Amino acid sequence: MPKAFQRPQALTDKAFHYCPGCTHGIIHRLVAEAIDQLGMRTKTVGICPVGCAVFAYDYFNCDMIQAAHGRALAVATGVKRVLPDRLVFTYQGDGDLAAIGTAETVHAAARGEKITAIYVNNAVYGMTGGQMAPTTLLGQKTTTTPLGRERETAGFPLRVAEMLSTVEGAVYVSRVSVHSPRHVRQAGRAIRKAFEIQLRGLGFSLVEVLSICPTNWGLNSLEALKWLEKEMLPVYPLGELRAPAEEDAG
Amino acid sequence: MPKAFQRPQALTDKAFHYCPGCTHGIIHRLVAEAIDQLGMRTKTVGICPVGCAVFAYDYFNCDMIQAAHGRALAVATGVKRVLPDRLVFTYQGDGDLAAIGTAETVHAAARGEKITAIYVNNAVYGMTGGQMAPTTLLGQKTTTTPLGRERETAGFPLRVAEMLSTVEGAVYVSRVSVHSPRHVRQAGRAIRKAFEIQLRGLGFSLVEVLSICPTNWGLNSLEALKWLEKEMLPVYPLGELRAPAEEDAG
Amino acid sequence: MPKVLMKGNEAFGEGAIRAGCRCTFAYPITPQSELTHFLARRLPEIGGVFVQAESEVSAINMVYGAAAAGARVLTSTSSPGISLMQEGLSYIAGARLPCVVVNVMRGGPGLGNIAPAQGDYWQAVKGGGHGDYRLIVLAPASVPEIIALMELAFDLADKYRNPVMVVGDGVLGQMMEPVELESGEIRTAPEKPWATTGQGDRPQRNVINSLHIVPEDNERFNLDQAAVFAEIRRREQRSEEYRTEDAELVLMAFGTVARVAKAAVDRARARGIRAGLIRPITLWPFPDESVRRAAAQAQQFLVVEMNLGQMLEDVRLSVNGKRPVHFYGRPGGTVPTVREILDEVSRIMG
Amino acid sequence: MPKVLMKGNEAFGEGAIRAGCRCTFAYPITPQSELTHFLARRLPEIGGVFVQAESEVSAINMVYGAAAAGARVLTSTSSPGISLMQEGLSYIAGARLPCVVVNVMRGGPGLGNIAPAQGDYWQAVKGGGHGDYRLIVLAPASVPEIIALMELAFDLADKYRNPVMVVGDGVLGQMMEPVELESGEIRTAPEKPWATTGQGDRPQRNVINSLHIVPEDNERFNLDQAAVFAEIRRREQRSEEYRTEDAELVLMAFGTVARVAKAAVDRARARGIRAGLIRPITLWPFPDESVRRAAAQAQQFLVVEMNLGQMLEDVRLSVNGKRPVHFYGRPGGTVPTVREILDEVSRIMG
Amino acid sequence: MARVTFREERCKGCGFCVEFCPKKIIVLADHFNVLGFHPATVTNMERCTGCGICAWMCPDVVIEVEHAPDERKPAERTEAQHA
Amino acid sequence: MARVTFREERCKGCGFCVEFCPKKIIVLADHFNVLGFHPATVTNMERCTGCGICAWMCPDVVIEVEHAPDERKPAERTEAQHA
Amino acid sequence: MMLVEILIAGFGGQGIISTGQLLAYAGMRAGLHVAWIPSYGPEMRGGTANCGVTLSDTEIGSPLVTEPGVLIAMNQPSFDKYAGTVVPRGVILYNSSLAKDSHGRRDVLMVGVDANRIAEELGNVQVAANVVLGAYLGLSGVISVSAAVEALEDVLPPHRHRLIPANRAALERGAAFGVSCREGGSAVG
Amino acid sequence: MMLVEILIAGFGGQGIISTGQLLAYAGMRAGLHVAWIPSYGPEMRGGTANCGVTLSDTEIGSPLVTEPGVLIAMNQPSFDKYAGTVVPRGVILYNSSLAKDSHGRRDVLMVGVDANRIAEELGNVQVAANVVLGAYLGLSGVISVSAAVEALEDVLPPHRHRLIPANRAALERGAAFGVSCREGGSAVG
Ligand SMILES: Cc1ncc(C[n+]2csc(CCOP(=O)(O)OP(=O)(O)O)c2C)c(N)n1
Ligand SMILES: Cc1ncc(C[n+]2csc(CCOP(=O)(O)OP(=O)(O)O)c2C)c(N)n1
Ligand code: SF4
Ligand code: SF4
Ligand code: SF4
Ligand code: SF4
Ligand code: SF4
Ligand code: SF4
Ligand SMILES: [Mg+2]
Ligand SMILES: [Mg+2]
Repeated sequence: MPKAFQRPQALTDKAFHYCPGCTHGIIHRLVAEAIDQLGMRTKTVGICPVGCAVFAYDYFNCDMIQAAHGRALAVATGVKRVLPDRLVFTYQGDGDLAAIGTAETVHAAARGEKITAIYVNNAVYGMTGGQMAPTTLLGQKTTTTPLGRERETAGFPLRVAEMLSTVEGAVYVSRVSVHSPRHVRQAGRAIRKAFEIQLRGLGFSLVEVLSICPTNWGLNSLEALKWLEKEMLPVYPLGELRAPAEEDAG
Repeated sequence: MPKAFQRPQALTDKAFHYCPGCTHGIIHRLVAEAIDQLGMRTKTVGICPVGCAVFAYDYFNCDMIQAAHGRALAVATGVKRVLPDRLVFTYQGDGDLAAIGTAETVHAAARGEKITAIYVNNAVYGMTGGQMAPTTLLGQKTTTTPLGRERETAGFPLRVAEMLSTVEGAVYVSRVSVHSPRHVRQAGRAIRKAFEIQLRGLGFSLVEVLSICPTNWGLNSLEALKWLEKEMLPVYPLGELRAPAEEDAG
Repeated sequence: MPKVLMKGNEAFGEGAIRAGCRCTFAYPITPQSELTHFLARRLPEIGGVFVQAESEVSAINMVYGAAAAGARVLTSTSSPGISLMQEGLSYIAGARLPCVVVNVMRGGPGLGNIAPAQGDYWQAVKGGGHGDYRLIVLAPASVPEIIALMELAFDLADKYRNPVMVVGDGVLGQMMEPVELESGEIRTAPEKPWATTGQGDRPQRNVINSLHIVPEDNERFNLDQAAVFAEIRRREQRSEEYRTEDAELVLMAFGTVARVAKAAVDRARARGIRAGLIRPITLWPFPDESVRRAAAQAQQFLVVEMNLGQMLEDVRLSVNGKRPVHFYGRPGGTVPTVREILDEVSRIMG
Repeated sequence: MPKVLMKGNEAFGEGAIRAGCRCTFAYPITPQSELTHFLARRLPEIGGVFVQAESEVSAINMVYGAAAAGARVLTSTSSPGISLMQEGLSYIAGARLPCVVVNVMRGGPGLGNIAPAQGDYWQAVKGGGHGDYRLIVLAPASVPEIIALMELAFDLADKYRNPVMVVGDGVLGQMMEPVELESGEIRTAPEKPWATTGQGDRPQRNVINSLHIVPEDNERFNLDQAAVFAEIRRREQRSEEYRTEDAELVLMAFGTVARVAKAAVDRARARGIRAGLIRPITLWPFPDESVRRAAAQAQQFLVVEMNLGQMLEDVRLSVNGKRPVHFYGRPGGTVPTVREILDEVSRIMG
Repeated sequence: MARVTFREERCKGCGFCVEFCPKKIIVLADHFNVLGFHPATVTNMERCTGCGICAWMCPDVVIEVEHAPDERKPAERTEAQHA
Repeated sequence: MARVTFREERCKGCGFCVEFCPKKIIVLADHFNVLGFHPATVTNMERCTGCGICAWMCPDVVIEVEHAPDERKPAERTEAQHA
Repeated sequence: MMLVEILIAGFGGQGIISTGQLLAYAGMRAGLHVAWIPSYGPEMRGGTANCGVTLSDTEIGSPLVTEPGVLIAMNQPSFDKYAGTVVPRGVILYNSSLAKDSHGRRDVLMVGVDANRIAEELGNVQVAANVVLGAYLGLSGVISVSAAVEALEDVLPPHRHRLIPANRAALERGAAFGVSCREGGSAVG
Repeated sequence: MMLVEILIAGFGGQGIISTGQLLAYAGMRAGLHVAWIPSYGPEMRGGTANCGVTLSDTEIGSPLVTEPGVLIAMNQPSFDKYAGTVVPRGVILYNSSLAKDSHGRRDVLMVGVDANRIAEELGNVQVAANVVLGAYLGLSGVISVSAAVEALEDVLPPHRHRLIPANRAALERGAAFGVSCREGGSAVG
C-alpha cells in the first residue's frame, strides 16, 4: 500500500526528547515536510536556538548550526550572505526570538534578509523551567510570576507578528497554531509559503506558531491544547499579517 | 523688561559641543524647558547615550547618568524601579535606541516602564563619522553606504514609532520634528506631554524627534533643515501614533 | 530558628536579602534559575523589586541604573550570561558603582553544558571586560557559606564602590544543605551621597559616568583605582587553611572542588602523606600571602580545578618559582573525585 | 606598485582582502570606524559582502554563521565592542570555527575614551568569555605589519580552526604610514569539509555545535582542544628581538609601545646601557621561549604597557622568579614617551 | 482499507491521536512501553479511513499511515471533514 | 519694544535665527567670534517684536529675548504667525 | 566513619525529588551531615527525574552521587541506566511493579519492591517512592523510620499536610518489608 | 639623525587633514620615514581638526605629536591651545588672517602668514593651509617645495586634479615667503 503518511526525509530517525504531547514535535515535522515538498533537503541550512529545541540539530536531516541564545537570526544572516541560494531557516522559541534576540529579530527583518524564522510561541520559557516569556499572558502563573503576570510590574505580552508587520523588509508574517488538525494543516501551508517566498528572494519571512508547554503550564497535553485555544488565541489572533501582493504561492 | 525667552534652569551654563546648526541643541532646550515647566528639576534623573549627545550629562542641570551604547532604557528601568516617584528620561540617538538598543527599547515599552525616551532620529550615526543608521533613507549616502543605502543589501529604514505603537505598554508614542518654529513648538508640547504621562504613572512614552546632522549629511545647516522636510517627512510622518484615551494633558 | 534544607541557588537569594538587597534584575539560565524563582517570589513579599530582564545585557545595565540610584542590587546568571555582561561590568567598574553579580558556573566554552565547572576563573579575576579594572571575587564552598559571603559581598561592594562577583558552580547551586538562619539583623547600605537620586536638597547635582575624554583624566582615574585595588589586595585576602601547618604538599582548590580536596587531604594523611589545603575564599584579591607563607615550608603544590588550569597561574605567580606547582584538572563539567586527587597526590609524593 | 600612505584601519581591511576574506560583519566604533568605511566600499567592488550589523553582539554571531558556512570572515571593533562579543567568541571557539576579529583598543574601563590603550590584553589572552578556550592573538606594530599579520591571521585561524584576534590601538588604527602593496597572490581558504553549506553531494550532513550535554563528552572536547592549544604554543610563538644578544636589561612591549621602547633602547645604548627589546608578535601563544632564553643572560626585565600591568604577568610566569621584572605603565589612553622609558631604565640600571 | 502502524517504543501516550481520530478507534494500551508510557494502539483497523489525522497530530512521529491506491488523497478527505 | 541679546562667544553662525526671524532683522556679522564663526546680530532692534522665534530656533541657546510687559505672550503671537 | 550515597531515579511525577528531600531531612533529624542534589536540565524532558542524597557523620565532600552505594530505581529506564553504576556490595532497590532486574548483578543486594501495587493499596499511587524508601530504611537501619515520618512535616508544605498519613503508611509498609528482607536476605516482595 | 614632528591645527574645512597628508607624501617622495596621525573623535565636533606629521631619517617610534617641533596654527583657538606645547627652539607658523600671537613666546620662532588673504588672492580660500605649509618648507628646507608639489597628485583624488594649480601656487607663494623669513629672521608677513 502507498504511504499516506510517513516520516519526512528531512527528519533524522532520532527520537525527540520533548515532553509527552509537546507540540514542538509537530512543528518540527511540518518544517521537515515543507523542506521535502520543495526538494531542498540537501540545499538547506537550519539554525536551532537555545531553548527546548536546542537539540533540533539532531532531528532535522540537513546541515544544521546550533546558535547562541537569541542569535539564530544573526547566524542565519551570516550563512545566507555567504550562500545566497540555500534555504536558510531558524527555529526559535519565544524567549530566544522575542526576548534576548529582539534586536536580531527586528534587524534581520529590517534588512529584509532572505531567511525564514519559525517562531514557536508557547508563552513560557520551556527549557529553563517555566519562567515568564515576553509572550506570557496577563495573569498567567510562571516560576518568575508566581502570582500571575501583572501588568504593573511585568508588563504586557509582546506580539511579535504585529510588531514585525510594521517592518518593511518583513514580507511575509503569519501566525498559525497547531491545536487541531485543521490548524496543523494551515501551519504547514504557512511554513511552506514562507520558504517559497524566501526562495523567490522577496525578503524576510516569519511564521509564528502557537504551541503548548504542558510541563510548565501544569496541564496535561489535551488540557494544554484547550488552554491554547481559549486563552492564547484572543491575545494572538491567527492569520497572515503581511504577505506579498502577488498571491501565487501555495 | 520681563524675559520672553531665557535659558532654562534645567540646562547648565556649559556651551554645547555640537556642530554648527545641529538640532541636538534645540532638542536639549525643549527637554529642559519641559522639566522646568513641570517644576521637576531636582526630582529628575536623566540618562544620556553614547552618540553625539554623550556629553549631555554636562548640559542637563539635574542628576545624570551616562549609559553604555544602546542601554539607556535598561539603565532607566533600574533607576525608576528604585525611585518610582522621580522623573526619569533617556536621551538617545537612532543608532543607540534603534540599532544596538533595540531589545532594550522594545522591552522597556513592553513592560510599560514609567519612563520617557527622547529619541533623536537624524538618519545617521553622527558621533562615529556618518555611518548608516537603521533610520537611514533608501539611497542616502553614508560612510558605510557609499553608493547610497540599497534595499537589497542594507534593508529598509526602521520606523521605531510605528513599531512601538503595536506594543501595549507604550502608552504615548509621538513623532515630531524641529525644522521650523512651528515644529519646534509642537515638539516641546509632545515632550511635556510624555513627561506628564510618565508622572501620572500610565506607562512608557517615547517622543521621536526628527533632527539634522549637517556635518554627516554633507549639507549646511539650512540645507539640512530643508532635506529633513523634503526627504525625511515622507518616510517618517509626524503625529501622535499612540496616546492615552483621556486627553487632559497639554 | 530550626535548620532547614536550602538549595544553593536559594541561598544566594537569601543571603542577598539578609544583606539588605531589595532589588534584583536577572535573566533565567540553568543551573541558577531557582535563584530567580526564589527572588521573584520573595522580593515582592518584602516590598522589593524583581525584574526579569529581556537578556543578561539588559539585566546588567538595569543593575547599573539601580546601583547609580543608590540601591543594593543583585544580578545572577551562569557562564554564557556572564560573558554577555562584560561590557556592563566594565562600565559599572568604570563608574565606580557597587553591585553583586552571581555566576553559577557551568561547562564551556560556548553552549557547553549545564554541569558544574570552573572555567570562568580567568574571566572573573583578570577581567573579561575591556580596560583596567578588577572585580572582587568570592568563592563559597557550601550552602551556609553562600549566605555568609553574599552578605560580605554587598558590604565590600559598598565599601570600595566596586562590583563584587560571587562564583559557584552547578553543584553548589543545585544542592541542598542544612542552614541555620540566625535571626541576625538585616544589613543596610551605607549613605551614598554620590548616588543619582534626583538632586533634591543637595547643593550639587550628581553625575554617574565612566567617560574621561581627555586621556590624562582617564589615566588619573585608572591610577586612583589602582590605589583602591592595592588597598583591597592588602586588606581583603581571605582563605581557609586546612592542615597546612606541617604540610609537605599543599593542595589548592576553591568552591566545590575544595570540598573534594579536603576529603583527599584526610585520606592522604591517613596514608601518611602530610598534605594540607589552602582554599581561596577571595579569588581576587588572590590570597598570595597564604600561599607565600605555605611555600616557605611545603615542598610541593598541587592545584586542582574544574578547568584546564586557570587559578594555577595565580598560584605560580605567588610561589614565584620557589616550589614545583602541579596541576590536576577536569574541564567541561566533570567533578574530580577524591580517588583521582589521591592518585595525583601519590604520584607527586610517591 | 608604488608606495602609498595607508591608514592602519584601512590596512586591517586591505590585509583581510589579500587574505581572501570577502565577508565582513561589523558595527562602527571609534577609533576603528575607517575599517568599516573602507570595507563597505571595497568589498562590494570585488563581489564581497559587507553587512553593518545592528550591534557587536549581532556582528560576532553573523561571523559565527558565515564561518560555519565556510567563509573567511572578519569582524572588527574596539574595546567595548569586544566585551560585547565575549559570548559569541566563546561559542565560535567552542564550535571550532575559524575567523578573525580586530580590536583597535581604546582607553577603558567603561566608556573611557577613544585614545590608544592596551587595557584589553588580559581579555584577549586569558579569554574574556566563559569556559576553557584560547584566542590566537597577534599584535602588529606598524601599518605594513598590520597587512602581513592579517594574512597570517586568516591562515592560522583556518589551520587550527580557532578564532584569531588581531589587536592594535588608537594610534595604530588612525595613523598613516607608507605601504608597498606587492601584487602578491590573494590567498584562498583551504577546503572545509566540515562546513555547513547544505549537504549537497556529501554523504553526511554537517552540524556546527558547541553543546555537549554529557559532561564526559564536553571534557573530551576540552582535552582535545588543550592538545591543539599545546601545539599552537609549540609552533606559533612569534616575537621580534632587538639588540637582545648582549642585553643586560630586556624591555618587553608590544604594538605601538614597542616602537617607543625600541627608540628608548637606542637611546639607552647611546648612554652606555646595554638594553634590548623583545616585542611579542603573538601575545598568545606568548613567546615564553624567547623570554626564557633572554632570562639566561639578562639581569633585569622591564615591561612597558599602556595599562596597569597585564602582559607583566605573562613575563613573570616566563621568567619564573629568575630575574626581577619591573613595570612601567600608562593606562587610560596615554602613550609612554621615549623619555619616560629612559628614565625608568636609568632608575633600574642606576 | 487503510493501515496505521505505531512505533510503539516512541509513543509518549499524549493521547492526541486518540482525541483527534475521527473514527475514535485509537486507545492507549494498558501496558507500559520502554519509555514507561501507555502506548497508543488502534482497536479496530477495519474502520480506519487512512485519513492520516492521527499521524498529523502526533508530536513524536510515531505513526505511519498506508492506504489503498485508488482512494482519494488524505488531504482532500480531511478538507471535507474539517472545513 | 523688545530686546534680543546674543552670547556672541557661543554663536556658531548656523544662520537659523537669520532665516526664521519674521522681521528679517538678524544678520551674521563680518567679524569672527572666538570660536571662529561669524556671529549673529540684530540690525534694527526697533523692529523686533520679541516673538522669540530666533531664540527657539537657536541650537546653542545663544539668544535671550526680553519684551514689554503688556504685550501678548510670545506663544500666542507665534501661533498667529505660523498657524 | 559513615558515608552513604543514595541515588533515587524514576519518572517525573513519581515523587522522586521529594522522596530524596525526605531522606535528607530525616538524616538531618538523625544528626547527620546531609546533602541533596537533583539532576537538572534538558534530561528532565521526556519525563525522567533523579536525585542524589548523601548522609555522613563527617563533613560532606562532593554531594554528587556518581557511584551510588544505594540505588532506588522507580522504573525500568532508571534501572537500566543506573544499575551498573552501583558500587560492589551496594544495594539496588527497584520498583518491581514497573521494572524487572534486567541486569542480573550478583555483587550487589538486589531488592524488588512491588511499590505501585502497595501504594495503590494505600489508596495513592503517588506514595510509591516512599514505599521503596521505607524498604531501604527497614533494610539498612541507617536512619530510623520514625525520623523519616517526622521529617514528612519538613518536606510537605502546610497545605499538603493532609497527605502525611498516606506517606507515613507508605514508609511503614515499606519498612516492614525491608526488615523482612534483612531477615530473609535478598528478595523480591 | 633627523626627526621633525609637526602639528597642524585649525577649523574643520580648512584642509588641515589633507595638508598634513601632503606633507607626509612629500616626505615619502623625499625618501624619509613618515607617519601621519589625525586627532579623532568628539573633539571633531564644534569644527576643530588637527593632525600630526612625523618625518625622520630612521624608523619612527611613536607617531603621536604631543610636543611638536613645529606648529601650524590655522586659527586662534588652535594657536591658543597648542602654542604652549611647542618645544623650545621650535617653530610656530600661524594664520595671521584669523589669529594673532596671543602667547608671546620668545623661545620659539614665531611666523605669522596672512594665509587667508594670500589664498583669496589666488582665488581659493581653501588653499590657505597649503600657503602656510609652503611657508614652512621655504623656511625650514626640510623637504623641497617641488616634492610637495609633486605629492599633490598623491593626495588629491583624480577628480580633483583640477585643483592642483591653485594648490601649487599656494605652496609656492608660501615658500617664497618662508624663504624671505629665513633670510630676514622672525617676521609676520
Ligand atoms: C545567554 C543565555 N542566557 C540564558 C540561557 C538560558 N536559557 C536557555 S533556553 C532559555 C529560554 C527558552 O525559552 P524559549 O526560547 O521560549 O524556548 P522554549 O524552551 O520555550 O521552547 C533560556 C533563558 C542561555 N542558554 N544563554
Ligand atoms: C558598544 C559600542 N559600540 C559602538 C560604539 C561607537 N558608537 C558611539 S556613538 C555610536 C552611534 C551614534 O549614533 P546615534 O545613536 O544615531 O547618535 P548621533 O551621534 O547620531 O546623535 C556608535 C556606533 C560604542 N561607543 N560602544
Ligand atoms: S518543557 Fe514545555 S516546551 Fe519544553 S519540551 Fe517540555 S512541554 Fe515542550
Ligand atoms: S555630527 Fe551630526 S549629530 Fe553630531 S553634533 Fe555634528 S551635526 Fe550634530
Ligand atoms: S488514519 Fe484517521 S481513521 Fe485511521 S486511525 Fe488515524 S486518525 Fe483514525
Ligand atoms: S499522538 Fe503519538 S505520542 Fe501521542 S499517544 Fe498518539 S502515538 Fe503516542
Ligand atoms: S524676537 Fe522675533 S522679531 Fe525679534 S529678532 Fe528674534 S525672531 Fe526677530
Ligand atoms: S541660531 Fe544661534 S548659533 Fe545660529 S546663528 Fe543664530 S545665534 Fe548663532
Ligand atoms: Mg518558549
Ligand atoms: Mg543618529
